[in-house]
Amino acid sequence: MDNAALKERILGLVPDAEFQENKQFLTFIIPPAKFHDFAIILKSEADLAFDYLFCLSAVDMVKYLEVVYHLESVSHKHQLVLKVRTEDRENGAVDTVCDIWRTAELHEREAYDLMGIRFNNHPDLRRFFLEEGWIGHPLRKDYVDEVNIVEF
Amino acid sequence: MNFSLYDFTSFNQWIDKFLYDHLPAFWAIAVEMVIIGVAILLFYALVGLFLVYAERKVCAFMQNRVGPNRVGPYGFFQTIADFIKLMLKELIYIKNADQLLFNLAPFIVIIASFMAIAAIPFAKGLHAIDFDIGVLYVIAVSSLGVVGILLAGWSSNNKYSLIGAMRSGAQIVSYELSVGLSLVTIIILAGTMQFSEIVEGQRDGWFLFKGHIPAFIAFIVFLISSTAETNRGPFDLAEAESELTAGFHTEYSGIKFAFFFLAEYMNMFIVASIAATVFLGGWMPFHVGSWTGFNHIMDFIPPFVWYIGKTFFVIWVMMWFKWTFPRLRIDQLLTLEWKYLLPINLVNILLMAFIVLMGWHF
Amino acid sequence: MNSIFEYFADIFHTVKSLLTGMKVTGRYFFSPGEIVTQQYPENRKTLKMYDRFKGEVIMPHNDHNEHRCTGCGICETACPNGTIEIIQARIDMPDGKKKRIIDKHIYHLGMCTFCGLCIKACPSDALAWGQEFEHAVFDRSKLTKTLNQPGSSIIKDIVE
Amino acid sequence: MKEVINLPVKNIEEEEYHINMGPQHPSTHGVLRLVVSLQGEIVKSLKPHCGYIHRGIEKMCEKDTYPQIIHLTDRMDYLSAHINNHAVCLLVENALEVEVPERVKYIRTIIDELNRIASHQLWWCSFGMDMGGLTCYFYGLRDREKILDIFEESFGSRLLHSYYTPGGLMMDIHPNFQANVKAFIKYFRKKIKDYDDLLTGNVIMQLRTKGVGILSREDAISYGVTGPSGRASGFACDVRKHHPYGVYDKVDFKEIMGTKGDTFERYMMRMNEMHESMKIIEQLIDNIPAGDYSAKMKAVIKLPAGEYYQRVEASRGELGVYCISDGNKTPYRMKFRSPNFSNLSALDHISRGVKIADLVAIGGSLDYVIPDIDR
Repeated sequence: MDNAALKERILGLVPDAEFQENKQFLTFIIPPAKFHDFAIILKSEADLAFDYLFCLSAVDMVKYLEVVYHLESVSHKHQLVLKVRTEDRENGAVDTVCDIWRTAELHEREAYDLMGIRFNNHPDLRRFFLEEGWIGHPLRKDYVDEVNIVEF
Repeated sequence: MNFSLYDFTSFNQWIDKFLYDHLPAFWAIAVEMVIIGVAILLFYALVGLFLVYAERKVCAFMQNRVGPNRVGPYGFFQTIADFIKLMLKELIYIKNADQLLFNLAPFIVIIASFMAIAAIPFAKGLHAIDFDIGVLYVIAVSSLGVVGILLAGWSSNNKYSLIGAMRSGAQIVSYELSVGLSLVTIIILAGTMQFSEIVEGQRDGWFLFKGHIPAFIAFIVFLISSTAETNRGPFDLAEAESELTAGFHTEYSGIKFAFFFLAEYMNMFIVASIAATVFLGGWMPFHVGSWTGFNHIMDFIPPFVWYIGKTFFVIWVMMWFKWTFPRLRIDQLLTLEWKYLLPINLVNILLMAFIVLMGWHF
Repeated sequence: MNSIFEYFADIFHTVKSLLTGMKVTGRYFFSPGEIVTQQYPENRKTLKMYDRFKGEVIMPHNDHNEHRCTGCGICETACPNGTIEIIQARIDMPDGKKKRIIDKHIYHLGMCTFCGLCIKACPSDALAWGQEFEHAVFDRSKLTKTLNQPGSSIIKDIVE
Repeated sequence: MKEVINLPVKNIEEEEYHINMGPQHPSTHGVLRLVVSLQGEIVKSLKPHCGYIHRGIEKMCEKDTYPQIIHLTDRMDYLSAHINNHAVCLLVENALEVEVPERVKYIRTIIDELNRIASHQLWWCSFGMDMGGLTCYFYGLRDREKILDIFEESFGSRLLHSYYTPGGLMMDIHPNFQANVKAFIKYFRKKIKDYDDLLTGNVIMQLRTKGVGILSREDAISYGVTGPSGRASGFACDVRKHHPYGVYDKVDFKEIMGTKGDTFERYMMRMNEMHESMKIIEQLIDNIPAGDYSAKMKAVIKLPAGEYYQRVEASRGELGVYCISDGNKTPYRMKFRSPNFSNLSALDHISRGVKIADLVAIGGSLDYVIPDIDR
């Protein structure tokens, strides 16, 4: 499916998805409430078949936090980028997708650890790199750590 | 006194007579025991040190390396330096370990290997004790070492050690069978279990050649199973450094670790010397049928050299195994024993008995 | 019958594959010419590094104790991890103007990642790679080096 | 009256216990900690604990300019340092729409493939060591040394090169480069036979790896297992083939694919990839066009505001660089999708029910490099 057809298809599935201009990938911002059901459809529908989640990134956009999902269909070779935004910085949560794409399990733990995004229904949401009891989430823009960050 | 490199019997008798002439019988025996003990201890230490050096050099050459070359000429004193280092090292005290068993284990391992060496004939008249059940004794004693390994693994209070020890237990119990049965094959041919007579029986040809194919198969089986019995690669599952860090001796340090280390090499030496004695004619020179000239030249080489040469050849082959093959998994190890080596061995014994019965051997 | 045949075929293949492996190690055992180990401290005299070898950053000086560094500080900003510190000095020019020249070009070898950005960035080619590789010292402060030699001055024809 | 306490009766054969493999363990190839639940010697489950070598490269990238980021990517998967550099360089070049000279593309492709061979050589020797055959380690390192010598002569360093810059290369290749590479390929074609004799054909190795640690195609895709490990399961994930960069669209090479997805297939993938890499290098080495070794770039590189994603095929799988720029000279957010991170997530799944010795073999066949997981 080419990008134009894919765009129609996705807007048909989630009408309130917000299209975002991007040269490289077809990008949509999905409302968090509908995200999990939409993700299941993306993987299961035969003409979409987005079965390969090749990147999951967490981004601190200062006002809110954002999770970016890079998806590819191995059979159809089309790609898609989804973004899910939390309400605000502190108590935003996103539904987990690790029941759909297993690779998300560690990626979500990383995102939780370094960016502080909580994932609902994640089987084992603990810190991944940092020790338990670490205060703060280092990849956030407002993170200050006088002890460990070397300033040049 | 009439001393010769080719026959130590008269030398031994001379010492014996000398002691009995000058001392009461009890003290004479006591002094004899001390002399033998010291001699074996020295030999043990020297061979152990040399084998560690040899292994490092052999594996280095197989791996395109130079090996130890810093201490002494060609690094010859490297192992002595290592040994001094191990002696001086701190013995780490393990919390929650069973201290008695933990400290006892290395001694059991080393004593087991020490005892086995007593029955091995190094040259004519040069052995500590000449049993009529020598082969049985060596088999029995050499499997005592596993008790030490099990104790070490159990008492270390470490799961890696325990897994290693349990593997080692399963391994040695099963491979003991193959070692025993392959020796039985030769005992049928030799008709005796006394080492001196086994060697004497090979005056006109080694059992490896005398016994046709069954003897050859028995030799191969013995090589494989004795490598397994000494916990050496590719059967070093008890140590399995990439899986269990160091297996049963993970928690040992200093001289206690050195004991395990030394015992491993001595066990290798013992099984190699059994292989040399039973299959390759012990200290007997290599003779070919009626080539009198050739046989005379061979006779000229002292028996002790023959013995050492054969033993080290077998050791070299075992090192060659270790530095070539990847390690087996525990279930494959047991499969190899119970599905391949044991049936082959049993059939082999029948075959050998048949050959001996029909008088087809040389 | 077939399974018995397979049993022996198994043994045969096993032995064959093991012997193939032993052939490799055995061949190397008997060919000491293949040994690749370098006898390092012994071969120090003959050991020659490749001419592009990145040992450390140096500032070449000519025979008159002159270097090419103007002290502009581009290398300092190019460096990703603060390895280079430039300390400038002001001198009075004959025509009465003040001019900034380099006082000390401090190089923290312990922090250097040998990425080469400073050398690439330098507009006057004042920096170069040195061939020295035996950097081990007992005191970390010895890893902080001053690249311009004491009393050195800038080569006259360098213009900023 | 004494109260009788009924302790739950546990069947000792079903009792699980945990061992810590790592952070210091010979077969985790670095400071990875695996908490393994065992029942006897059977692995019931395992949990990876990472972060022992986490340096916060993504955070550091937010402070560094784009040329400076290159030297950080070296230190992720240090065994395929060039390929990591390539990812960032391509990201910057594609974002700025800079046309790099053909010469640069050729050189980069050759060096990437050399780097891939070197990485697979080190994988081979450490895999041999995991299996218990120590000799493999020295043969692998011996041959890898030849590649490192080529690298050292051309770029001055052996492991962490920082040779690529956005727009081109740090410096031109050494005049001896082509001759050395050709000599190396001739040498290595001879020596790789030793590898096959020593390990591939060895019956012990085959017994231990065939049918062990099977990863199905669906699971490989779902877990995002890429690179040789993913292709062993039949997941066509070679970025060089599907999203070509460099001059991969001009060379003829096969995407090595497996079907079974067991440890032995993963092993064979890498062995065959070494042959393919040599084929690629042979096609390119004599045809390097003349020209500049770098495109003209501005002194200060600023990416236009926006989002960029670049995928390359590192030696362990797909490396993705996700960059959000706000128009400054430093990125707003830099995310590395490292291949080992995703490959590690499948380890628990495929090693359930195998023996502890197989776990080591599976870990070796997944070929993880810990700094790449931790970043």
